[in-house]
Amino acid sequence: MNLTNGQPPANEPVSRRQFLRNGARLMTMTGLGVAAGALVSRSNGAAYVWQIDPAKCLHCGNCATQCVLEQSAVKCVHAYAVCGYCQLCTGFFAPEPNELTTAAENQLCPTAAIKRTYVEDPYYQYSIDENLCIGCAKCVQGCNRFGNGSLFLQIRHDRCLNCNECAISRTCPGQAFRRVPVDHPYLLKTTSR
Amino acid sequence: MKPEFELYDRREFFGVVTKTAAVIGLVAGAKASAEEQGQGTANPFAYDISRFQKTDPKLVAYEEVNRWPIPHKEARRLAIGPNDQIYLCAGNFINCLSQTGQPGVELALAGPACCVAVARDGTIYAGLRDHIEVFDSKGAKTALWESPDPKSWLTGLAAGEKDVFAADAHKLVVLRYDRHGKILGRIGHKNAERNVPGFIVPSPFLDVIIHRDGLLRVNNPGRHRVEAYTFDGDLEGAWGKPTAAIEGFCGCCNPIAITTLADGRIVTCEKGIPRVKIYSASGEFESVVAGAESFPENAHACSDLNDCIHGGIDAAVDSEGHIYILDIVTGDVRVMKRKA
Amino acid sequence: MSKTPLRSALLLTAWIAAFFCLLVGGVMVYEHLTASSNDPWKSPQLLALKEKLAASPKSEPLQNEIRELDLKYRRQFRHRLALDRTGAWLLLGGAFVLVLAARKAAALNNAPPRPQRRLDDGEHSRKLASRARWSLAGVTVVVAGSLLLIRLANTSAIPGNSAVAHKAPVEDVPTLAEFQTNWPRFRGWDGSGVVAWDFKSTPAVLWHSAIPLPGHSSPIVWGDRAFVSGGTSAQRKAFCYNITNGALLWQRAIENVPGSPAKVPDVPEDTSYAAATMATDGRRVYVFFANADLAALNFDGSVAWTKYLGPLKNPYGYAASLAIWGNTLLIQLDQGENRAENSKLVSLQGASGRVLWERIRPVPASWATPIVGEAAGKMQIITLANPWAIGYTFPNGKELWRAKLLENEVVPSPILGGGFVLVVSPSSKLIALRADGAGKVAQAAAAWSTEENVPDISSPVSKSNLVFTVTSGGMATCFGINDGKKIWETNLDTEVQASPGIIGDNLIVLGQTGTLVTLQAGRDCHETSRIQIPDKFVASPAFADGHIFLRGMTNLYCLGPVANALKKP
Amino acid sequence: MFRRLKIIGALGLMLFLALIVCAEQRFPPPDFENGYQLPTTSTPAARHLWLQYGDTAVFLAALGLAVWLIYKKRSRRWLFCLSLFSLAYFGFYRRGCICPIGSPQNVVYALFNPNYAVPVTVLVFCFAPIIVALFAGRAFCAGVCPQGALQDLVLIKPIKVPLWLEHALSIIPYLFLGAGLIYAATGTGFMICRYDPFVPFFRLSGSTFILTAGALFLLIGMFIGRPYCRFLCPYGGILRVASLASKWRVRVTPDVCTQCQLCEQSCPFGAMREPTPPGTNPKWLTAERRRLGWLLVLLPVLVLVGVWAGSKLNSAASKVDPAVALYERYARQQIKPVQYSAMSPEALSLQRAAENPDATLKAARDLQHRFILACELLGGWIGLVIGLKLIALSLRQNRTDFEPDRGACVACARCFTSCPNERVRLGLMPATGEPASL
Repeated sequence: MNLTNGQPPANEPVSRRQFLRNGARLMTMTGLGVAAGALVSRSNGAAYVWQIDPAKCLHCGNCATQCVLEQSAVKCVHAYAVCGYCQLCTGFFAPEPNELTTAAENQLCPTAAIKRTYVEDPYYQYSIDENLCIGCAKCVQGCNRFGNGSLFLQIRHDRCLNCNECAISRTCPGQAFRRVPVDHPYLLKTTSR
Repeated sequence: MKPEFELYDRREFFGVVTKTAAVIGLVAGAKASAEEQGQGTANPFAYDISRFQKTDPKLVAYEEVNRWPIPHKEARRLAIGPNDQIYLCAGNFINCLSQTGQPGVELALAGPACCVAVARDGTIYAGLRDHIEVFDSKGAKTALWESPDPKSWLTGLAAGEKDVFAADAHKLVVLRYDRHGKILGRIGHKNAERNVPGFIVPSPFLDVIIHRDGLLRVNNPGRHRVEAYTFDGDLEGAWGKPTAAIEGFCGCCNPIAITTLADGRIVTCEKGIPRVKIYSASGEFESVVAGAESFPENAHACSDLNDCIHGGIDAAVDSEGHIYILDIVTGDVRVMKRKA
Repeated sequence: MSKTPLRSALLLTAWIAAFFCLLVGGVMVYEHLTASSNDPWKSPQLLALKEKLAASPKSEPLQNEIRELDLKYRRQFRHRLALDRTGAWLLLGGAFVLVLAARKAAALNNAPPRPQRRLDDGEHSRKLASRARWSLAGVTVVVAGSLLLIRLANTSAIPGNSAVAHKAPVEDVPTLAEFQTNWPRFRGWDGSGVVAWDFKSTPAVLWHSAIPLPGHSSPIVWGDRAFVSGGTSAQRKAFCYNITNGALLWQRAIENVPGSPAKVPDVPEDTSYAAATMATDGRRVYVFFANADLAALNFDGSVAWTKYLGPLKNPYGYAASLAIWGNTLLIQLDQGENRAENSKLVSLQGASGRVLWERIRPVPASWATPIVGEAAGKMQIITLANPWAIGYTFPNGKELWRAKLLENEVVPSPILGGGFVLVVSPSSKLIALRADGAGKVAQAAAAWSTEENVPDISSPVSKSNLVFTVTSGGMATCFGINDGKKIWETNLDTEVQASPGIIGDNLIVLGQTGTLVTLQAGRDCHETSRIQIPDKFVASPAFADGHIFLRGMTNLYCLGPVANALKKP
Repeated sequence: MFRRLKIIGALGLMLFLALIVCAEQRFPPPDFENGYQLPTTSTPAARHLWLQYGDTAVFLAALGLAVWLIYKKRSRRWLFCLSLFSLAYFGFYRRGCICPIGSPQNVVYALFNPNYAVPVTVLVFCFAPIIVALFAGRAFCAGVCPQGALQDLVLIKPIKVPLWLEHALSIIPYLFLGAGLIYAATGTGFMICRYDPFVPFFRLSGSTFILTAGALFLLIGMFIGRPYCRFLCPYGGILRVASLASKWRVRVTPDVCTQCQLCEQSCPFGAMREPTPPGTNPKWLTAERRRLGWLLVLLPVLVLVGVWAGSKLNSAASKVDPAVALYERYARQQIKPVQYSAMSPEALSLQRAAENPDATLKAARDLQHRFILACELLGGWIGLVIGLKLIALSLRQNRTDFEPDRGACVACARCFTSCPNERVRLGLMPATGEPASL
């Protein structure tokens, strides 16, 4: 744009303020243009979402309490290929369980969100019911301490509101939260490393 | 209409201002003081095993007399040679070290070394992931025993007079070789009529040793016990119970490594709550070599790293009864001596 | 207008709505205050019971009690969640009704204003302005006061935070001598491929160590470490080896480079994703891949910084190596099929990765590595591409001269020798150029040029007053540097891709099939030794620490005189 | 030349893929005999990119519509409907994220942190309203901003804030803006989003503190029009400045002003400005000139003082940053240990710090160094804002009519129908006779 538009009809001269305004507008527009250009050149059009890096996660329990959602968008997920299918799963059973049953006193998960199903002797499959899981990472602690670490926390994007600033990340003691491209929104554990 | 500014007058306004300032000051001060004595929030979701991580000092029968670092990263196991050299497998290498950790021969392998055993005549058997390589005492490669199964994952070796035993953590079997690499038998695989329950090995920690009583001892992590087999694969007995208490084996899958003292007592290593303990040959808990306190990094690594496959410890015993403990996380070897 | 039935109806609605909101809100708050302490994981009652159970594990009643309580509390928890969700919506609805009703009611009620004309001569506006100024001053005081309080309430425990504030940490740059004793970039510190120390006996392989990923980049060496890069479309890594025993010390994958697209450009295997040789300033190592990912790694393998310089358009894949001088990194990003596709020469600060400057170049893709060195009394950056050979000043990158010399796909890198810049126009000309020109330099400025046995891939190498070239066909030729007269030529009967190098008096030529030929780098042609290594070689050799380092397709090789394997130069 | 190379390359590649595979393999799960298949971990996708572009389109459309409604249709009713739509869409459907109010932080963060590439959508959300404001004033506040719409909705019985107080408080948004931007630039966090009082309502959940704050704002908002927009909203601050240079301006009536002051009554946001008496009274002229002179001198002084004061603030300001806070706690722990309960976030973070104190210290110190400059800038900025506001208050305005202040007016279009001439123009009222009582 140039100074000519924004002028009042030609019969009266441009007032000083009018002139200043045009100048200011011109400058601001150029400024914005430059900034936008600089940034667009870097951004690849993709958007970002938040995700937890399981390697950095310290399982502190903040994910259950700090999310802006009443029931956290962070859930425990299970990398089955890493799991040992233990009969005595330290992610499922409380320390020193009375017996290896699904009775409340033996379960580790406070909301009983882990389902234990028999596969074949001596193997059991463990899977997460995300409607019950509150992302407290208690099972993750158990699994990581003794087992293969096949249980770990991830932000579930069907629930996450993708706040501009993730409320959990602020308080994450492991600084495990980071922005990832929206087309690869998960940091999963796999068999290959 | 009446001009607005009688709604507030200036004095009133400044009154308000000072009040706000005071409030802000108070808040800031309160916050600061709170910071000072900062009581942390308790974590209601803590997985609490702290009571098992303390060892009763009365039970600890050994003391650390020496500690030295190992030459390579990613150590796996160690073994003791005929004249008390220590053989370490770490990364793609097998190192022969003196009892004080002075480096000797180094064998470079094609892949990661998973386990090692040394025969009385000094022959070195190196277990790579799926096959075994044989070296003479000088470190010259003499043979390569083909992989018994592409999916094999060898994690334990024992060399006897005539036989070599290799523990395959994925195929859940202990292979019996003769000294020339011919497979003589498969021990410990699930088998109802020989009432062998079979191994449960969720992570690559299956170990085998030859006991002075002429039987094999194999750890069965998933069943939390140590099993005794004849060379022909008959299950002669088993002991051990799952508990985080000191007399048992903790977690989902322990012990991860075993070795034996000259008098036949058995040394066991555990991960998760890293500790090394001694049991009698018949499985009565006897004493502690090193408790969880001795492996802070290791304990932490297990709760912190992706998984305990990178944690864990191994132990070996020399002719003088010293116990050498390899800490895989800190990458050093501790020499433990029985307390006087 | 006081009490119309409509208005009273509205008011009634408003009151009801308000009451409803209070009710719902109250219930929700109450639920929170009571229930949340009974969450299954918090409830003191439940925890106490579990403690008891730990004491007496077998007691049936205790177990049943726990199970019931646990179920109850979990029910309560779910119930609360549901209630909150519905409650929120109810509250919202109530509030909406309340607001609408109240608005209408208020609207009905508002009396039409009867403003009187203010007749003052600006007195009013003046008063207003002055009050505004004073109250502004008041606000300022408040702000200042609260800031002061915050300042007083917070004391930092972090040592030395104020004084050294603005001083940027000064980077220690290794001395030139350090650069010369090591092999910090493609063909050594100055890109000449020449080292002074002598290498008497026949070389032999001391160790070899597997390189997990393929690539055509040459090894670089600093101190006791050798570095190579490797890559596929799936992953790209840098590898660090201990040069005394060949142990792979670390490998670092370069991934999630900001801005770098997940889909990497297709690159033919014969160029590979890791064709550009790494560079190091002894503080960090720098690696660049065909997908335009640039990374700086610390010597412990940790990532210092990463940068995406793409997108890169290159018909055969990017292959020019990184050039480095001091802690300034130079990358010749020539690309595209024709002249105007933003080819550029980029200079970056090694410590930070900050781009110092960029120079647009009117050339298509090229594969020649730039060199930095003193020519015609000036520090120059010399770059080759079709058709321009261009000299820039170092460090600030002002263009000094350009000469229209080159054709075809420019792969061989330039070298300095005998006061000339020696330039190869692939399989057409070997040209000796005086680098003292300015602006556009006529072709005539070339002191001499020859068309005999001109290489198309490997770069020339020069010693005292001789220049040596080796063609892909294996024809090694020696020219006099002052006149370009051919002195001798010999057929090494092996295909050669790697650029030759000179150790002391030995011309080292590495054949594709693993033939390592050593010739006397002198006026008469004489082959001193020839050994065979069972591998394929495209990368050029590196000379450091009295050893020769070769990057094969499968392995990294360290060669040394067997006799004195660990002799330092 | 490249033909020959091809073969070799292919060979090398094949040779190696095999090795890579087994090098990357990891201890596998057990072999099941009953043919049990490993389930795969589900990965629900994030919101589609095209949906976000859709939002952007809706946003731009709403902006355009708002401008049209203000300048062409001149209809309060339709503008109100538009704002309700925006409240529903950007508020309760999109849950208040993405909104332009926080977006300047993303832009600044991207400018200072090369590792963060700001999404194009965010750029549009940040810049479009500013550009509109440069031509047509705060159309965004009027019709598109859900926060604004919410406050406008709850406004029941407007009380006038005295104009002088209005002026004084109108600098607060700029202080908030400054603070928000330095925290964004240093990568500490997005304060403006953190302390947005209305987004929790859109999400129907949030921390107690912020919910109460929001509720308070709404309660106040019943009697004081748009309290957040006028006295806090940083983005409103930006638009306020932008619309000072706006090409067109909101006019109460296209016809002549009869100076009836009705529009002044009708504006709940204290944006209406009364005409100044023609000519200048000589007895004040010199005084005003002198004051202006002094204030012009004062401006740089204020800025410098601000910079100086700011340089003292970095250690306090930087404590908000997690990295700094961590080292602070760690250091305090060295002096006077506090027993944190096991596995508590504090204990865990301290453990992390203890593993590598040097790195922790370095991170913290680097941040504090960043904050030195940042705080100096903030201080200078505060000084500048105050100085400029003082000057603005001392410039003599010459207005012949009642007209909305370019900056303060949120273009809500309330004043239009309050003007008798406009009512006549719209045919709501006979051209002749007294203004009928409503």
